[in-house]
Amino acid sequence: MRVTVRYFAALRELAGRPSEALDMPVGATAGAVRMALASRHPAMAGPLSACAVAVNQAYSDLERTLEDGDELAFLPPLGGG
Amino acid sequence: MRVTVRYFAALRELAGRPSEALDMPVGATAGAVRMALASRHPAMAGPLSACAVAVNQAYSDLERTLEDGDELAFLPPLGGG
Amino acid sequence: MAPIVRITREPLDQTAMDALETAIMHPGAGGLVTFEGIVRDHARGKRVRWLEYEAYPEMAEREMRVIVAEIATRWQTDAIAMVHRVGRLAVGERAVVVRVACAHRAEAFEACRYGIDTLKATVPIWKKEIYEDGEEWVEG
Amino acid sequence: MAPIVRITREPLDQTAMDALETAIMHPGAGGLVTFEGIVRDHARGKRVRWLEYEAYPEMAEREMRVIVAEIATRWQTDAIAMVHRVGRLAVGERAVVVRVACAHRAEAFEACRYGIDTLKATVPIWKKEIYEDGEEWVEG
Repeated sequence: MRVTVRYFAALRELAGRPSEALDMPVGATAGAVRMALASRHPAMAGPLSACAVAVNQAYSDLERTLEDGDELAFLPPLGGG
Repeated sequence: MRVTVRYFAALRELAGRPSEALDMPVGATAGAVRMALASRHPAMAGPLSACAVAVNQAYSDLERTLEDGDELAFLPPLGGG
Repeated sequence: MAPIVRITREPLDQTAMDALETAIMHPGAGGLVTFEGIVRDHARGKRVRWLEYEAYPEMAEREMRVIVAEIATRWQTDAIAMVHRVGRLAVGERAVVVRVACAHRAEAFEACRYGIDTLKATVPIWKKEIYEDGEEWVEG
Repeated sequence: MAPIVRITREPLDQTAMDALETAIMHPGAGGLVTFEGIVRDHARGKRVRWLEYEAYPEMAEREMRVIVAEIATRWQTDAIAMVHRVGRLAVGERAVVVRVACAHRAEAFEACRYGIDTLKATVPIWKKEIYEDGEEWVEG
């Protein structure tokens, strides 16, 4: 299955792009995506561990089982306001 | 000695004027002025008992000894804001 | 930049509000909290036609300066505007504005809240509500 | 009258502020509390040249709507505007505005404070500070 990861702030700068698509095995969790990203972009491994997880534009967690077409984001510490 | 009493809100309407001058004995207190007003304007007696006291545009109390030329006001319950 | 303290008969319209903000803002201010008290169409279960506010103007401005000085001491800011209108006010008009700018938002909220709460408790201003069938000087 | 929730690149100037107020005010509103977050000239002991705010826009507006719904439930008002700017912001510009009108002032203060505090904690927006000698994504 295919999921989309969107990047923001420091992660977007590390990735050098606003989003990327990943092929993941059926039943993969958000945590598995995080591991895949950390191995694909080693500089992201540290920042990713400080990120909250969003799936389909709502807060979720690393145990969340994904479905084909899901949109993920790892959210660095917020700075709004 | 002579003091000036300024009236506001319901007291001003009861007095029918914004201020009046009173001749008081030397050493009179703000409480003595209040009694003098209550006897001069009987309809004010009740409202006056619910009023705070100001002397020379600052909060004071009924025990305050007055001086010639002082400005008094009896302040009905406030309604600002 | 000095704090603004004022009893006024002039409407507190957008132009007046903008001028207050311009007057108190400074480059170190990160949080600006504003309270605006607006004339409501109902009070005590009655329909309000208009309000009349009356002040003891010299003492009112003096008490407002006491509040501003207390805010300056407790929250370390001079960026304060406190303006109360008097005269006849229509429903929807601003009766009172308290604006406080601080470096951070927590202080600005606390200082603004302290400002309006204390104004209501200590500043000699009175309010008469004019209803369809009468009128009354009201507390609060 | 619906609450206003918006992520925008447009400046939050006086005209925009006036429009927000007009949009949320209603004749039963007696107290209007506004928080304005302004870009400061210093942060972390450094001189700030400008800021860049970035949002996850769809999720940010969604989380803002969650906050507005919570305010509507707890403080019984729909008269809420919550707007956050993104893009490049100069010192002195408004980054965020939260306005809440209620019948009485206590609720308006509490609801506005809850709004900005929760926005900072849950709405996915990031801030980069650009200094004379570098730049940094900063928390808070």
